[in-house]
Amino acid sequence: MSLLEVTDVAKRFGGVVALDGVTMRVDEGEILGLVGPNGSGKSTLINVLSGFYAGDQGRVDFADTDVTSLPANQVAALGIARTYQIPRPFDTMTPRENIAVSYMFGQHRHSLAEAREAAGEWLEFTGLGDVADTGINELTLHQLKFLELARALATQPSLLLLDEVLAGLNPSEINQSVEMIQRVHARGITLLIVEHVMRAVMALSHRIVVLDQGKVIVEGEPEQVMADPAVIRAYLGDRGLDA
Amino acid sequence: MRTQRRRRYLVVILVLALIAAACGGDDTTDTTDTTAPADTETTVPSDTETTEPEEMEEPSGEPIRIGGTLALTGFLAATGAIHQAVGEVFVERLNEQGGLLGRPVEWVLLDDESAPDQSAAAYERLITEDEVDLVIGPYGTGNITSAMAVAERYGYVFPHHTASLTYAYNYACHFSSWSTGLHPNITNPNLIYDALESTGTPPETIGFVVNEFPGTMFIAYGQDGTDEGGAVSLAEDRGWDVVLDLTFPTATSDWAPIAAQIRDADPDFLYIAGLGVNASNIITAMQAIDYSPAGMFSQWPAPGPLLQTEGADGIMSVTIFEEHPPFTDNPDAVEVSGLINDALADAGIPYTKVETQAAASWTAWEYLTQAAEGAGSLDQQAMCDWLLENGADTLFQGHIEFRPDEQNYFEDLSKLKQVQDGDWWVVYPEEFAAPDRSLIYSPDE
Amino acid sequence: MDLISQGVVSGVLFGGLYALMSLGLSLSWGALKIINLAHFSFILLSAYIVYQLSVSYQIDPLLAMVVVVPIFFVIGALMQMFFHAVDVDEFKSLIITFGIFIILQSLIQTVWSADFRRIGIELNPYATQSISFGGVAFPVSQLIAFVAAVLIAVGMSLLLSRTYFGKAVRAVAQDRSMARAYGVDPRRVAVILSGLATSFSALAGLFVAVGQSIFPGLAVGWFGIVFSVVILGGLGNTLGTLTAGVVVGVAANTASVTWGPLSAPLVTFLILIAALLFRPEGLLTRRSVA
Amino acid sequence: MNRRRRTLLGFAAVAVILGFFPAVQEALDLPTFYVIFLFTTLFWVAQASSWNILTGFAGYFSFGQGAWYGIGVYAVSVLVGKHGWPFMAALPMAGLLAGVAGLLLGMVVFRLRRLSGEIFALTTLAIAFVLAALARLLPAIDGGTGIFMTGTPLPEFLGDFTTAMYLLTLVFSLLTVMAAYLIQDSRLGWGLFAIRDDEQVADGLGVPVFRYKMTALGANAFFAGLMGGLWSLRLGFVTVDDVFNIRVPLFVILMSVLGGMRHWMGPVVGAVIITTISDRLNSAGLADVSQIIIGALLVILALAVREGVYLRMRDRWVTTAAVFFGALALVTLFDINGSLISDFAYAMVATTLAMLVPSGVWERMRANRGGTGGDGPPETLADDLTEANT
Repeated sequence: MSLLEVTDVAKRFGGVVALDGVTMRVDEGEILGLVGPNGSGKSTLINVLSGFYAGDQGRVDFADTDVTSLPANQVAALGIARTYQIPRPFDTMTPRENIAVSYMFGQHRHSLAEAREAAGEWLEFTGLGDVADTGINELTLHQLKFLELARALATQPSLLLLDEVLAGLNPSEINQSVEMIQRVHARGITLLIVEHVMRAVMALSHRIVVLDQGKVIVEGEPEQVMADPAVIRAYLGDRGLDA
Repeated sequence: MRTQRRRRYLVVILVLALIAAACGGDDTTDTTDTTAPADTETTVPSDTETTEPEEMEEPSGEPIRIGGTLALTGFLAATGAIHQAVGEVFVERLNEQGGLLGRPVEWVLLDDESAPDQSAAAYERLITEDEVDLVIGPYGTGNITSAMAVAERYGYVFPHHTASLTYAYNYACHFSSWSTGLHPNITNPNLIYDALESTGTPPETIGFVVNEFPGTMFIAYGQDGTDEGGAVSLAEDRGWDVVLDLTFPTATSDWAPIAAQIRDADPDFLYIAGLGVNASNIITAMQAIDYSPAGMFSQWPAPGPLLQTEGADGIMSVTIFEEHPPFTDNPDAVEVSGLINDALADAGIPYTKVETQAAASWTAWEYLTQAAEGAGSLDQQAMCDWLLENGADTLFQGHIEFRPDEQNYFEDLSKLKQVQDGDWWVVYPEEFAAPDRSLIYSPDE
Repeated sequence: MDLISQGVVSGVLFGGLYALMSLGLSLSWGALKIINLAHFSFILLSAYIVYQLSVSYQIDPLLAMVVVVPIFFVIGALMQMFFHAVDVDEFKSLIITFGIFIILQSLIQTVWSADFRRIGIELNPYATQSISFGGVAFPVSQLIAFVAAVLIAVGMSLLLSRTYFGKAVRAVAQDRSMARAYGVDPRRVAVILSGLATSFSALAGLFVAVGQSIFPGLAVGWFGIVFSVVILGGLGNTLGTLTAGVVVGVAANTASVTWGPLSAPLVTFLILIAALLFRPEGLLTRRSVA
Repeated sequence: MNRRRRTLLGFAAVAVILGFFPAVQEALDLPTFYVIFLFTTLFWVAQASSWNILTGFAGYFSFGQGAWYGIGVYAVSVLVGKHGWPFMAALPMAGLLAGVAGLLLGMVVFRLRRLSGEIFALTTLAIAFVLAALARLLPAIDGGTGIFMTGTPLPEFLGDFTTAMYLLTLVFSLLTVMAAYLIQDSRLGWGLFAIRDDEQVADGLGVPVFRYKMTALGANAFFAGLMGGLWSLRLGFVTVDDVFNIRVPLFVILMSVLGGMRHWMGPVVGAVIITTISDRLNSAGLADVSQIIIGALLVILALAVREGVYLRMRDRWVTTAAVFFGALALVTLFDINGSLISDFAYAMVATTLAMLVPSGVWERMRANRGGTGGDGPPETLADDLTEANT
């Protein structure tokens, strides 16, 4: 059954139409890949789902609750967590503190005391144990991306929105991350991943939704989606078909 | 990286500067604020000749320490500086003339930053930590009020120069040296109105612009809550038509609208219940729109700027002393005025003549020293009683008898002064008027 | 009627002075991200220098312009270099310039004493001259200040919108690194701009010295009005600042003549709060430098 | 024994020790001024701590301290001076009115998404101006005549005026500091830190940003107002110019920046150092110099010690203790200046200067000396968290 229902959601910025009546769903326990060329509205959709933007029309239901007009923190409290394409850690805090804070809030409230073990656990999980108490400025991009992930996981979400976790990583780091994402999924967390790295998306996703110019153009199994002419057109323009 | 290093150097330099400043501070400690006898010998050049020093035996023994604060910084500092200069002259001269009770005198002066709570704290320290022998009041109504509360708590005789809210002070041993009387809100306006009527052509219409400052509000509208006096109602009592009554905020920067309203009302006489440079700013603004009223009075102006203000000629104000006969008939007054003029000049204060502020300041010091000499001791109660018993003989204001039944105030000794030919002259009452000077006022032309 | 029209005229003219006092702050804040509280003591310092020149060397206060403007250009430039030497964000700049403000204030008091100063009548004919049309008078000094404000505001907005320097400034204002990519040296641009901004405050100081008595306490009194004008005008938007100055001037004046002087500050600051809450980007919808 | 209980016991201890100070002062007959000096310091400790709850914890820079303080002062002055309320009845109103005013402001400004940090700062500045203008305009508040508070009776059992002022200031400042501590050592505090670092991310992690910011602003205004109400007695004669000026906002900023805005102890340390030093400079007749030094301090600190001296002191506790007590011993031994306060002032100056040594230099020195003092970059509050439950 579906965990997240997106019905006819639209979002305009001034004249620009970022989302134009998007309707899609994320099923409980699946990994859904959200792909599309630049400016197709993927990030906007993530922002709408996580409650940062209020959609101009349409409705979003999560676990049978209408979350359309909820502020981000209430959406988070219901169990939707997200990461940021460009890592945004709390830079006056150590990684441990970063994670502890999100554990205190997130889906369930926890005390400062409980936050500590939890932090340890997620540091462990993402392999950040040895940088746990250093300054943020000493972390590599790779580590920062993992911190993003750890912080999102610490909110104990039932749905996790991953916004280009792989962007800017080298092949070996990508493999590491892919394997990590699978482990996250193994913990029973439903995932919606926005990605450019097709190889990874194909490997991870059970289903793929293709977004173009704010519309869902195709939805389905990875292979069939990738074979779809509309998708090829969207990515390569018409030339793609002749080739 | 480079900014890193640069920053480090910068920090080091600034730190050194800080240390320097701090240390520099400590050295000057004993010299800046206290006129210790040790250095008076060295710092007594020419003045000594004028004041027959040979009669004076050097003061000796433990110095008597007189504590007080003044607004050396903050929004009252302009006038605070005058009181500082005068006080230094007084103490220096006192030491030259044998000190107090034969002992040298030190003035422990602190800055209250124009803040009443600072003032209160400072007096607490002066009395309980520095254990000064005597205290003298600060400048500014708020500061005087909070300082007086402290003085009262420790039973110190409390002479003060310039507290405008006379009705508020009930301490048995406070002595105001600003001879406004207990009811300046009645006596002050009446002085001016009598003067105007003495010209035979009193105004028919009068306008008021009032600085929203406790002292000036008190003069203009009488005591808060009571309906006694106040310049406005007293003018009405004389049947004059009050055509304008404006209150402006203390921190006014744009005077044009006030000037415009004055021009619009066009009173025969303009009563500016203002302070500092209010009057000169208002006059400038009126000039800027081609207007000058037939006559003007300004309550407590800084005298200097008005002389530099075009269109201020003929403006009146109140004073208790001016540097001309009959006030200067007493040679000592002349000599002291000279000393004060120099001191004010040295302090970089542009207008160096002795008038209300300086005179009141000097008088307060006289209260204190005469009380000590009179009582023959530094016992506060004895000093207080002696003052209440004998009053004080002051250089600038003559003999003063304090009236316990009037909260130690006495008659209003204010005189009316006027700017004529680019200088201030007392013009009323006649017996105090400067030689061949008289009030110039005629609303008709 | 006569009263109101005079009120409006004085308001417009005085608005010019307000604008002049605000332009520098608006520019350095909008374009350089420096909230320069020292700006206020710069205005005061310049006023004192003009006063001193007139007293010591009988220099006509308006001529003093040729002395103070360059001096303060240099001061502004140096200050910006200092800020570069120690990279600052807005918050830091606020604290640091607050420190500089305090230091300058007490230095001014040490040098000129806390007492009131005023340029003598004979040297300062401008204070009280005025031209009058049908019962409404136009004070000369304010007229000059107003003209100066207009010239600077228009000049700067042309400079910023039409010239290469202007492009450079906008580039710097939006994104330092991008500016560098376009081959602009953000530092030189910033230094020049800061110099200009400070020299405007010098000019403002000059007209303050001409128009009224000066004393150290004056500077603090300017905070409210100047910030109102800067915010109303929109950060870095010189034309906006001019308009805002006039709006505030007229509002305060008309309020003062209709409800009495006590209402003027209230009206001014209510306008400010309204602006802060509903138009933080400034009165004019024109895009500002920032 | 856990950290919180330890700290709270510490508060109790401080309360007891300070509570008995007036008695001690009587017994040893130390100058009464020491009592006054102490409660002046406590007043600033409370002001700075309350300001820091909003600005230091939540990162919203506020010039509003003067406004909240002013509301407190006038609430009490009007109720007592004009309506004859007993002081102790009026005092709570000072805190409540200021708190409500703070919440009202928050309701407006925190709803506006586009409101950037410095716009918030200027709004708080403007609020102070408006309140001043109102107080001038309305005779019901002031109307320019000022209000006399001298001779306001205080409850008998508190002893004479000075002792009473001292005890009241002590109680309220301890409450303020404890509030700051409890906030920092809780979800609320960490939520605020998150907001300070990146409000949107905090929001996305489930931090109830609006409610938390309101709480911080409300607490700030409440405690500032309460202290203001108390201080109306200190002013004696209350006027708009004395109450609504930049002194209070200036000093709380300075104190918190000096001490450090990221830890509840920062403003406390800052307030103690500033009040002591400026008091002594002033008593040395160096008011003007003290202004210049304060200005210089602001500049230096903003550049050199971002995290404030407290976190450095904690990080370099060995040096701190050594320098402080060393200097104290020296000045007392050679009796450079009779007064106890002066001795402390010297010690504090020495310690502060020691803290000004830039971290980089410090790390190297420590490396050479094979390490003294704590560990980790002073920026982190790590041990607060790690010890939170040990």
